[in-house]
Amino acid sequence: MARVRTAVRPSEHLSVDDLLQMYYYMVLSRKLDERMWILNRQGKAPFHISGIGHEAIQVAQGFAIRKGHDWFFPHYRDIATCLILGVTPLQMLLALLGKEGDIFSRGRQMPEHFSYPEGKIVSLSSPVATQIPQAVGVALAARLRGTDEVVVVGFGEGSTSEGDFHEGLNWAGIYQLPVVFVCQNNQYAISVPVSKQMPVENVADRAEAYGMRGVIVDGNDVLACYDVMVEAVERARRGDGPTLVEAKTYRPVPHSSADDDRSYRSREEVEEWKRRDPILLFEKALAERGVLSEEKRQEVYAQVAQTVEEAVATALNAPYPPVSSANTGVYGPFDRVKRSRYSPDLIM
Amino acid sequence: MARVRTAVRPSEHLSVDDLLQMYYYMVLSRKLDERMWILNRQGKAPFHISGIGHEAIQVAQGFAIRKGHDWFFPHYRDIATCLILGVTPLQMLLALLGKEGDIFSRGRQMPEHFSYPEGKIVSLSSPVATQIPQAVGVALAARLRGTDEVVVVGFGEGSTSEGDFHEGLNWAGIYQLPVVFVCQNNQYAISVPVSKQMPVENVADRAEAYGMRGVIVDGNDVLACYDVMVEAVERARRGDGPTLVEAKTYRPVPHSSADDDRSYRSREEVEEWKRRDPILLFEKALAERGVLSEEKRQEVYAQVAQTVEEAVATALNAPYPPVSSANTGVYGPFDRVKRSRYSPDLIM
Amino acid sequence: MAVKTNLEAVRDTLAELMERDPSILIMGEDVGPRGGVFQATRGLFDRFGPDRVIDTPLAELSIIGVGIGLALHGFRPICEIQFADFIFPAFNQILNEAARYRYRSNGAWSVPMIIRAPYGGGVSGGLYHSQSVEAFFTHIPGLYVLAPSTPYDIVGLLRTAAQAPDPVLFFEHKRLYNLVKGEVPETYYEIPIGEADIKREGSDLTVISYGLTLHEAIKAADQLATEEGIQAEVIDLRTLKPLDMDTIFASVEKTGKVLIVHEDNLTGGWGAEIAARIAEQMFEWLDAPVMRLAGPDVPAVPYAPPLERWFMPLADKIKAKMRELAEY
Amino acid sequence: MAVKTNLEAVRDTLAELMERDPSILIMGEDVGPRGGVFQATRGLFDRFGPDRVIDTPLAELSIIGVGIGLALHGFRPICEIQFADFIFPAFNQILNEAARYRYRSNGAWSVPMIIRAPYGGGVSGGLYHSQSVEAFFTHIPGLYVLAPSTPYDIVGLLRTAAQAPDPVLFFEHKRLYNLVKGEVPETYYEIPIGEADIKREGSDLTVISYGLTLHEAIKAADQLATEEGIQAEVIDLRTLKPLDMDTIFASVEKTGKVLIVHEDNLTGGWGAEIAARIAEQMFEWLDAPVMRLAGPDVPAVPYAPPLERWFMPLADKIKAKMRELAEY
Ligand SMILES: Cc1ncc(C[n+]2csc(CCOP(=O)(O)OP(=O)(O)O)c2C)c(N)n1
Ligand SMILES: Cc1ncc(C[n+]2csc(CCOP(=O)(O)OP(=O)(O)O)c2C)c(N)n1
Ligand SMILES: [Mg+2]
Ligand SMILES: [Mg+2]
Repeated sequence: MARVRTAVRPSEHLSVDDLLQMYYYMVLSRKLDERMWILNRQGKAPFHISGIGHEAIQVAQGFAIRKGHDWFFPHYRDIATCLILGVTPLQMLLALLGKEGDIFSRGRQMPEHFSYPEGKIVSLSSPVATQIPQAVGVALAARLRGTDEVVVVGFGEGSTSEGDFHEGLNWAGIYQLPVVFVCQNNQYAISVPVSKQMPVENVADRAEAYGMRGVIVDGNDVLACYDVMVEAVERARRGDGPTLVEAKTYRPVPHSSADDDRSYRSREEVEEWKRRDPILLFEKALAERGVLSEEKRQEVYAQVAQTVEEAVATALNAPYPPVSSANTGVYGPFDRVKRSRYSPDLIM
Repeated sequence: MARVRTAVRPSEHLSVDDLLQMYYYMVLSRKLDERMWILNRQGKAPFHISGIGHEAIQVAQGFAIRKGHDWFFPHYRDIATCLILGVTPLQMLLALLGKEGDIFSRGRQMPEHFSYPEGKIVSLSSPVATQIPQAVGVALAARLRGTDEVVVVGFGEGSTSEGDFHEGLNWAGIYQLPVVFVCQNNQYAISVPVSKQMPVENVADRAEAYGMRGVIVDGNDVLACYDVMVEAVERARRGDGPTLVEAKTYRPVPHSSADDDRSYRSREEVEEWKRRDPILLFEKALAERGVLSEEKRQEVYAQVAQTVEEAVATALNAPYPPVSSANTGVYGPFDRVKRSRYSPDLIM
Repeated sequence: MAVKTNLEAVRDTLAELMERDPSILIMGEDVGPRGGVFQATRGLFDRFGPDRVIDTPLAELSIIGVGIGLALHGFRPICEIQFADFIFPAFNQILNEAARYRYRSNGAWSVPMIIRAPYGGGVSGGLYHSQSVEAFFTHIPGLYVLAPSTPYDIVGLLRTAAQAPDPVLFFEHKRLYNLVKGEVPETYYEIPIGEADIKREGSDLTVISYGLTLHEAIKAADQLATEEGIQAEVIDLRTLKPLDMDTIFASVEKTGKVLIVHEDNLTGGWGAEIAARIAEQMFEWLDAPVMRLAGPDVPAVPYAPPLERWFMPLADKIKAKMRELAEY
Repeated sequence: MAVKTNLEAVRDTLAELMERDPSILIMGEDVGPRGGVFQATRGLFDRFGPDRVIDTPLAELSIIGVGIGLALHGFRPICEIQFADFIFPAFNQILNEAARYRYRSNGAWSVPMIIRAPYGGGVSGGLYHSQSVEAFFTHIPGLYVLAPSTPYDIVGLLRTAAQAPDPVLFFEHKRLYNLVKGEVPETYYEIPIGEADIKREGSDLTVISYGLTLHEAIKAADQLATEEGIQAEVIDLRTLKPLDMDTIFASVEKTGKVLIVHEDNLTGGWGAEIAARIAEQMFEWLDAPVMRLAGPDVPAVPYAPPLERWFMPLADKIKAKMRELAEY
């Protein structure tokens, strides 16, 4: 499916350790995610939106950027990437439950609205595509400051219909900024299929209209994704301009815990894609390379299971944020504001 | 400059009468426009925004559509097209001055905010590009009703940076609607040159991203424009989908009466383009075809001068709308609204 | 009489309107086979087909922009914005375009259309799936803004909205979709735009509300009557723009005391306009200051359950404020 | 002391800020070589170069969106929206993004930036070059909203705005750009956000305003004092959000009568919030109803000169309303 093959294949230079790390994060993300679904179904988590099936491109982008140096504006499905960049499973779960230790928002936002300044993961909101021009602004800032930071910004294919997508890519093209646009094209925006979303076959076909490279990659093949992402990131770093990467993938689960996908797609279609599950594919590739024994595989799963279960137990027992916390921090401290005795509209 | 040549050349079938009509409207629009500038400079008209230099594409589109049948969402420079579709010079001038007979808005909007239901010219606002998705909506309506109406929508190249452009063209592409997008690329959005507006050389290069044809035409060559417009309109009518037409042209005058263009472009550049004035070019072409004698030329100018001066005299003497008129028509009559005695917020 | 939920009232009325008026279209994200994320359009796609129930791209600006074009051509689109929080990409098309077409063209053009948007908190939606956005629209001349909160009112007002010659914002509180049940007569009826409804009679004080807080206000009023014998009159605005000042003023004449309650944050909320009008025009009738109870001035409702409860102006808070007013 | 116009005050202060703080950038349509359509940035491009004075594409959503990104990286962008009427394509980025970054991330991220927008009528701008849009922003928690109307206040507040840790809307009335002249001290000063200014002392009634109508209110007050001996106190809000209720309430305690004047249309305008607060908290001090005078509820200012005059709440209308209030 990858129509553009990268000339260089950085994935060939990945060490066994790197490969196993990538594998570990794919499994960790998947198992954590599945556990979050269960917590939701048990009535313990009001909401969940899932990265299942999207782990290949997510892990690839996480390994392609310089952790803590490059910037990341996530798509809400990017659980795997965020784990790689430093968010812990426990932090994910505390956010899921809206508990005190939710580092993303302290219980203000719905789950999967990531924010992690240490990993330069910028706070995500719900209105889709708004992050795209913002990411371009960070890339412009990097250019103006002369740093070699790269910005990666994620979104779904549905989000490309918004004006924000157009305006953001237009700027990035004009100034040839160091930004990589990563579209996880999972064929649906909730129920709306790609054919009703856009008149072109591929999101990447639009890159040319913005004077930039477009690359299509098999979004379920982590090594192919890694090659494409490394190339795009390093081009951006070298000053060779932005890239629009389209990772073709699929969402084998409902859109979110509030969705029921049976009304808009067949079970056959879902099963068909499950056969190309990114973890399955990667296990096969690793086995072929002789990197993953069955024993090692089981070890990873066991380690992940333990990590996740410990985190779940802690998260369930964690307190909620104090009610008083919600009434703070609309504005930052600023001593040049006159505080009026009667004014209710300024919550610092 | 026209990179796409039309296979068919409907302009070759234009009668002498048609050609002279086209010529007449070009001269009428130009002379009326020049007179409007003078009224502004005399302090009699608060504002004017001009179509000077853009008359070739404007006349072409006016002649390419079926008057009163096809729909027209104008660009604010489209004085010539509106004249062809039935707006009189007097009506233009009454709008310029905000007088009672302003059919566009009865003195509410600034000049050149056209509206003329008889000619299916839809009311234009000032925020650029908003008309684009609206035009697509009319085209969708035509499709749903099974009519063979075509919608032509105009805008400048600067306006293509707005999200509205992207969203509108995306819809038109998905449903392959009968709409022709006409971009008058006059190289500047006020002072901002194309190079700072977009990373591609041509607006039409973006058509492909919307699954539609893109055509570039010499916007100062009325017959070339006519060929391109007829082809695009008739394709749309046949159900063969939308076209993005880019007419390369130039604005030899300031952006509007409120602009001073000396800060952002050289006099040489302006003079260079004036040598390719669409009226000059058309006069040459007509003379070559033996259609326009010097005598006929003078006759047209004399007729236009008289028409314009008569209209100016009438417009200057026309009354303003009564003050009471401004306080009506925010809402249409609707008998199922309870009118409260004290409610000031519902002006019918 | 059929008993329906608010959601059923919306859905059944949409079907009825489409049946009766071929110019009505439904368009929005996931309104087609999915039936809308709240199921407000369930079954309509199968019944009326893809030409009349249109799954749009994920692009609110053009949902409204294309809707305007359809209206210009004589259709009456009912555009669904999936969550009111996501209406803002379309704000320019609503404010500068839909609301101004008639006035700017001196009546030559108009855009009759309905924009439906589920709004409000209490659903663990966090900052971006809980917003109350009505005050951004009630300020705009040229729009009708409706916010009915019972099945009866939804049916009656949606029928009327579908005949209005101008754009109508139709806000549906999503927490009430399945929470509220009520009787809907089989016989056809309409409710005029701009007519408030006294949902509970009383003579000690007047409470003005709409949406979820309307139901909470009724609950609070009932409790207060039982517990302390204070009789509050509860006015359901139903229509936010235009305001039914006649009904409001008549109640103020009777009670002399007013409390306005809404979920949207206090400062600059729609309650301000209501309070300002009462304060100006009923000055001599007031026995106490016009009070407001509203969401706190933070950016919408937080997600964590205790924080969400903190935000929402529910019955307990309303009752406390009513008591304060009664005792003034 | 230099005498400057409002426009010069803006321009000179922008230059001063850029000189002092390398993190400040200017971005907007035509702000570069053209110097802005009102010349508010004239000379800055030559002085500071294209990296700090950025001519943007014609795309407001991204002017703000890209500005947010710059702010996240530590720049302090000053984004110009060419006319306030054209701010709405960016409304989602302002409301859902800029205003909410801090709260939604529990303070981990913030976007200090200034959004400058010329607003208001009286310039033959018609419906789309005359709008007063402040009420859409004063309702939004997380924003500061400033609207200074004299050179002195513009300089002092722009300096403060350039240090604020959160987004600031900075509205400049375009009719006043060259109309108002005033003294600006050579020595450095700042004006705190949220501090109103009593522009004229008086004891008979209080007029609260900002923008063009502030100057008209002063004119009306002077005339009324001369003609009828009525002494009005005129408060210039300068900052719209947060409101300086201390100054307002102190004046109401003194006069017992309040008139609020703004150019934006009445219903749902910012005057409603001010009136509601006074009515609620100063109930016992009021000797007359809180009155409002504002633009009529039509979609902005018409173009034709007589219609434009009809719209604008200028001195004659203000004087009449002040007299009505004084006589109450
Ligand atoms: C502006 C806006 N409109 C609507 C929504 C509701 N919504 C949430 S996710 C979604 C679909 C997104 O599809 P896509 O971009 O393809 O991402 P995916 O969920 O498929 O990964 C929609 C419509 C939203 N969040 N924001
Ligand atoms: C949304 C919006 N932003 C800004 C403006 C101010 N403005 C009016 S015309 C114009 C330039 C338009 O350029 P272009 O689209 O190329 O058309 P041209 O005037 O060159 O024909 C600008 C910035 C506007 N009218 N609308
Ligand atoms: Mg998708
Ligand atoms: Mg142009």
